[in-house]
Amino acid sequence: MPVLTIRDALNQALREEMLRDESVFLLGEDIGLYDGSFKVTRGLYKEFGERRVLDTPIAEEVIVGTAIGAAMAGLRPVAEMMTINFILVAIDQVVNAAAHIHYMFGGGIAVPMVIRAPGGGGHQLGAQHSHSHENWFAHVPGLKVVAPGTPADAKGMLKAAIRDDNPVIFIENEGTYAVKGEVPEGEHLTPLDRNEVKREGHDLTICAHSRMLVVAMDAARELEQEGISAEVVDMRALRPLDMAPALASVRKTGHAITLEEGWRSFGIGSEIASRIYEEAFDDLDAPVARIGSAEVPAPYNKRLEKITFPGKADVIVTARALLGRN
Amino acid sequence: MPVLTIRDALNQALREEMLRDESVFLLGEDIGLYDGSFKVTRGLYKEFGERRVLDTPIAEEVIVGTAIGAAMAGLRPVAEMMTINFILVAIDQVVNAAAHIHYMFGGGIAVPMVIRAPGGGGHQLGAQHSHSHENWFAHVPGLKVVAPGTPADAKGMLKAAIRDDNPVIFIENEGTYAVKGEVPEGEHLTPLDRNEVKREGHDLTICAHSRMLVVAMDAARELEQEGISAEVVDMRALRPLDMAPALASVRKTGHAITLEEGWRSFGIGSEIASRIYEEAFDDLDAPVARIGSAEVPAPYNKRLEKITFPGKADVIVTARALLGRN
Amino acid sequence: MKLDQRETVRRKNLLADRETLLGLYREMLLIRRFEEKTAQMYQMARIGGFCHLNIGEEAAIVGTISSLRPEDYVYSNYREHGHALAKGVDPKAVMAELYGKETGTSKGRGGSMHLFSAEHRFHGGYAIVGEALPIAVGTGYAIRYREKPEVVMSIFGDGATNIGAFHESLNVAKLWKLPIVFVCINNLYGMGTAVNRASAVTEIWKKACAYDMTGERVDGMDVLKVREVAERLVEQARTEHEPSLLECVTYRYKGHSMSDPDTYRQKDEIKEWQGRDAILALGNRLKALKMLTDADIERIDQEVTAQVEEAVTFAEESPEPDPKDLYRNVYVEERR
Amino acid sequence: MKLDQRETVRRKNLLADRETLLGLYREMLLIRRFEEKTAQMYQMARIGGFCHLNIGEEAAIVGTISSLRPEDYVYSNYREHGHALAKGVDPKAVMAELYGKETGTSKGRGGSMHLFSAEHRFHGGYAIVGEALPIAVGTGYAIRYREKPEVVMSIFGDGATNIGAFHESLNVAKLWKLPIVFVCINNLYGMGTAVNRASAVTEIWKKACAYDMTGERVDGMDVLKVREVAERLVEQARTEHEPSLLECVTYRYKGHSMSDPDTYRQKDEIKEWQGRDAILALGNRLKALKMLTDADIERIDQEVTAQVEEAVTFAEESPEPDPKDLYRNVYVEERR
Ligand SMILES: Cc1ncc(C[n+]2csc(CCOP(=O)(O)OP(=O)(O)O)c2C)c(N)n1
Ligand SMILES: Cc1ncc(C[n+]2csc(CCOP(=O)(O)OP(=O)(O)O)c2C)c(N)n1
Ligand SMILES: [Mg+2]
Ligand SMILES: [Mg+2]
Repeated sequence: MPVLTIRDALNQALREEMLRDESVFLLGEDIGLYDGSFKVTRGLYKEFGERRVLDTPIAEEVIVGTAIGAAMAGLRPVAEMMTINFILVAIDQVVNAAAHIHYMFGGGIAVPMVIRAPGGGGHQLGAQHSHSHENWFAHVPGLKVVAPGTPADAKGMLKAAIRDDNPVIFIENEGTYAVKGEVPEGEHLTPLDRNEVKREGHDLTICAHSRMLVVAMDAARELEQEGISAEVVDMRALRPLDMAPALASVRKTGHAITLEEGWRSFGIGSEIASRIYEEAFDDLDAPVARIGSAEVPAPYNKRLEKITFPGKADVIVTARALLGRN
Repeated sequence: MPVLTIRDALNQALREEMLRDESVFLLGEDIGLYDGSFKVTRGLYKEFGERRVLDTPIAEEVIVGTAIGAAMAGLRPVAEMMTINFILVAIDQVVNAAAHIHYMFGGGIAVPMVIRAPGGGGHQLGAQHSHSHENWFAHVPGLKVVAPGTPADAKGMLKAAIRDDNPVIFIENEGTYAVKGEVPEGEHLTPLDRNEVKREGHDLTICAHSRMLVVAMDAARELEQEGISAEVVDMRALRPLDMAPALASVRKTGHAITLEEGWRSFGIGSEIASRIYEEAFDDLDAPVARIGSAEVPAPYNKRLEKITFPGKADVIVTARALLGRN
Repeated sequence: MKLDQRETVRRKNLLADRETLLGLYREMLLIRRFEEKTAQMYQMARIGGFCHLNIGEEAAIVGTISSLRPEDYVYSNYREHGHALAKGVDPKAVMAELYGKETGTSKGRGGSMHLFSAEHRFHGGYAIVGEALPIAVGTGYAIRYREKPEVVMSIFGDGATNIGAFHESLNVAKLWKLPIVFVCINNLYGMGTAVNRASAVTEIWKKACAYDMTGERVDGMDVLKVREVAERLVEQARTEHEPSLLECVTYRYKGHSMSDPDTYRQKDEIKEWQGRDAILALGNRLKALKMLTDADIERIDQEVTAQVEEAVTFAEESPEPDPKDLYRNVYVEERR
Repeated sequence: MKLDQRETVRRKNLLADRETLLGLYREMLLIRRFEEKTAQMYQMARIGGFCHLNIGEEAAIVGTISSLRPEDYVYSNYREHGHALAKGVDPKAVMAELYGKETGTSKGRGGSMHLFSAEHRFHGGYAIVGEALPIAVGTGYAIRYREKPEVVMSIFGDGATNIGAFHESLNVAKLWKLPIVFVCINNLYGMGTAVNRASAVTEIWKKACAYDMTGERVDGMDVLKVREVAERLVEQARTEHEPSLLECVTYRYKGHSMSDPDTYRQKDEIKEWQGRDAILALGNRLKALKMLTDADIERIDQEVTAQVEEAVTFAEESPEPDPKDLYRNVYVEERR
């Protein structure tokens, strides 16, 4: 199987879907002539032209709105937010419109669209460019929310998202675009509502998504060397939140860590942990350990930033503590 | 002590603070000449004039931005969102600006402001006018978030919020404006970071805020009659989240319910429950029961709406089940 | 005759075209009677939530929407009962929606602020001010994408022209040459706030200058004038892909919503506008032109009133949504 | 002499006022040298994150900001190193911030995009396009509230004029008569997108028409012209509370940010603008006026370069923030 970066896997997914279905088009800031801020759309403007790769002004409300209105007229728009931080100026369109239209109009119309957006911190971009808020979207009925962490899933889920008839928030991460892995060629579709074990283990369960999946895998490899066998569950499907693999895993290991890049309080981990307690209370040997970022607006300074976002070391320390192996 | 509605308690708080401190001013849509959509600002335009009670266009970004910029120049603005739903078009100002400015500018400036906004559903207002998203705000470092449920707290917390040097999201609820209770006169301040037991009991703990506090109190009274003694903890302080009274209560009762008006997944209850598990794991006799609204965009139809939002009956049924008394 | 020629002829001969004139009259009266009944049913608590009436604005609504073809789209706001009716949505389905019934335009899930009909390309009422403009843009883009001879009409209030989404939308509509007519129903107030207390420029049409876009202002109490200008702008959108901003100056006789005490307007002002009532005016004009008699007027009123009664009966008798269906349509179930 | 008279005289005699002219020259050169050094230090990884330079835009920056008084406010965006310097912020503190040091303007927490100085009323760099405009409005409101003779300058790019916050802000600034000068640094591109691919109206000053506001366009490569117009508009804001929109047409010689490959612009275009370099032009002009010699130019350059070197040394030697302070300043601790 070819080995691709996540960046190229996404590019491939976009291209294949555009070739397959003439109703698919892309829109966003500098995705065309400029080839995309992070080059995910590289080459597509040249290949498909400006009708299907639409450069927009800096006007996120109109980017999301255009996607909604085009979807309501039968197209399948894929909007890019240059980074997910900018979706904050368009969040009404996402939540009050895209997410609710199908329901509030009695099922009379569908809004098949995707919003792609890289989130995450760790690049010294400071308080306004380092947060993701995927928990906000995961809270909203009507949205599907996914956050893959491998090239194969990036491709398979983006293709599936484009074909889905619902608005899908597709969360990428600047820090994973260069991550490499095998990617099936051609028709490779990954369900949007299925989480899965990415690494087997029996001592504890680590639940993570997006870039934190990569961190969890790293940590698990290192834990192995000290005799701790960690199972890693990829929580790529955040809404609908598929808990089955995590629950099965916890029933086996009795210990769980949730790991996310965002702030801990009211985060992704609080929901995952609550569900674990609710559905596997008696299997738990200790409370679930939740790891998230320090609850500060991301600082620019490199050292401070480093201790703000969770990393491999945090997972390892937490794992040891959880298993009483300090 | 005088008995006031929450509406009047809020009005009194605004008026007293405006009299006390000339730097306090109000702004929002139809808060002045119109006396406020829900009449919370009634009479203040007449008394203080348009300089201090500023009617704005329908332009929420500029409402929140004006509050921020005025605060940065030394004033103490109190902005009203006609309903909290409209804050979605201004959420970048709230999160990326108001919440982060103090930190990202190295502490060089403060943003002492309040955003008041009624949230909540149950008035057949449909998908775009019935949600509150307080969990979103409670997730964000730099914001303080409060949601009182009694007239005394409404007054005391609003006064404290106005005097606080940080941006405070002050969540009201259309469904509680008419709720009556005793309100201390004059200088009555309620800390923004202190939750408290509003009703004592020993069989189970109900954690609730805003309108759900009223529902919880009702439910507790009814449970009493069937021999179930419920302790009700008011979670009015959502960020910083004061867990002490809830934890103390759960240590005593061994059973907990979280009750919120918003959607359950990734909601307020998931954080509260997670914290209870983490800090009172061994005291819990059963998993925490989380009650929230049905995960649908609020429907208009009255019957559907009624089963969408949680009510007294849900609390009672859940309490019985939790204690094995069905 | 080619399509566009037919259009031109129709426009030129509007005053000679009895059928069209009577159609406009009937349509306006239907909205008036429908809204009067709505108010009554709201007071009887058959209708809930927020409820915003179109009474007084009938000429602006009918003049603009009647210039569209069935395949053209309308995007509207929460004050849209009349907009839906004018676009051809069945009064029965509209009233049933206000009642929250399963037979309503939105299966009772939307209510007064969220009417919808895919069939009539009435693409919905939205309750967040300005929210529907960017969405209308997207439908405009889809029309160009598919090279269809269709038009989008985006309808909103004066108050909505001060919010960011208005600006973003008009800019790209012009930039991308989208077939959109932006219609501002300027009823002089956004809730309790008069235009001059909310907008630096009180003549809304002038805001088009910032996008190098056609802007026009028309007397929104004269359905024929509205229709004339609207036809021209719709044509311009359809054939030249030139968007425009059309301001219809009008007045709502009632409060902002059913719960508005309406203390911010002078009684005289309301009276004055009622004195220019568009329905009465057109009736008189058609009588003067001998196209209509008092008896006709009486008959049309009876027919329209019967239609409204029928809508109420239908709504009354329609079933409520089944609680079992609460979770239906949160997501689209089938893959295409 | 009364204040406003003094202002008028100063304005009239700008070309005779050697001290001011040399000040403008020095200020522009400081920004140029500072930014060149910034680029170098970024490449050496002393500076991280996103980094946007002002090289090429010095005349627009200095011409506008120099027309302010110390008590006036500036709100800016992420391309603001030069804006902070022009407002009087110490180059040492600016460079230290780029280095992320505790001695930086924002204690190293903000970085390149979030410079700040309360003392200089440089009210910050904001990294969300358009975000600072509504905030500038608030400070304008506070000035009127307190009846202070102060002005706010709100600075943003051409790309920012297409976002909703721009529209909302200009509308209320005019409506409430706020003392704000909105300065658009039109460098012809928003990232890789040329103005005509983003904005229906490519002459940004024209957008003022939608608010019945003064709009002006000036050659942003001529610091004296910029200064002249800016002074007038600042005066108008201060004394008449009339806001305005000033477009300075200029060019960034470098890419959008340090990581921009800059493939979307023609080499010739860049060359052409560099040929109109504002610093060189003012130097030549002052030489022609016999106000400056080549030796002076050399000397000023040395002084400015030394200042920049000193800033770098300061930044290099300054301490990093203490990790123990990570949670400091999330909230304001003391009650007043
Ligand atoms: C973003 C937003 N802010 C506030 C409101 C509350 N609101 C609903 S209608 C309205 C007035 C709108 O006035 P206008 O646009 O003139 O339309 P009209 O009601 O007069 O037809 C307001 C303030 C809202 N729905 N959305
Ligand atoms: C709301 C928002 N959308 C997108 C971005 C990403 N972005 C940062 S700068 C920029 C270009 C801005 O162009 P312009 O306003 O002309 O200013 P310039 O950089 O040319 O000085 C973009 C798209 C952002 N920061 N904020
Ligand atoms: Mg209006
Ligand atoms: Mg630019």
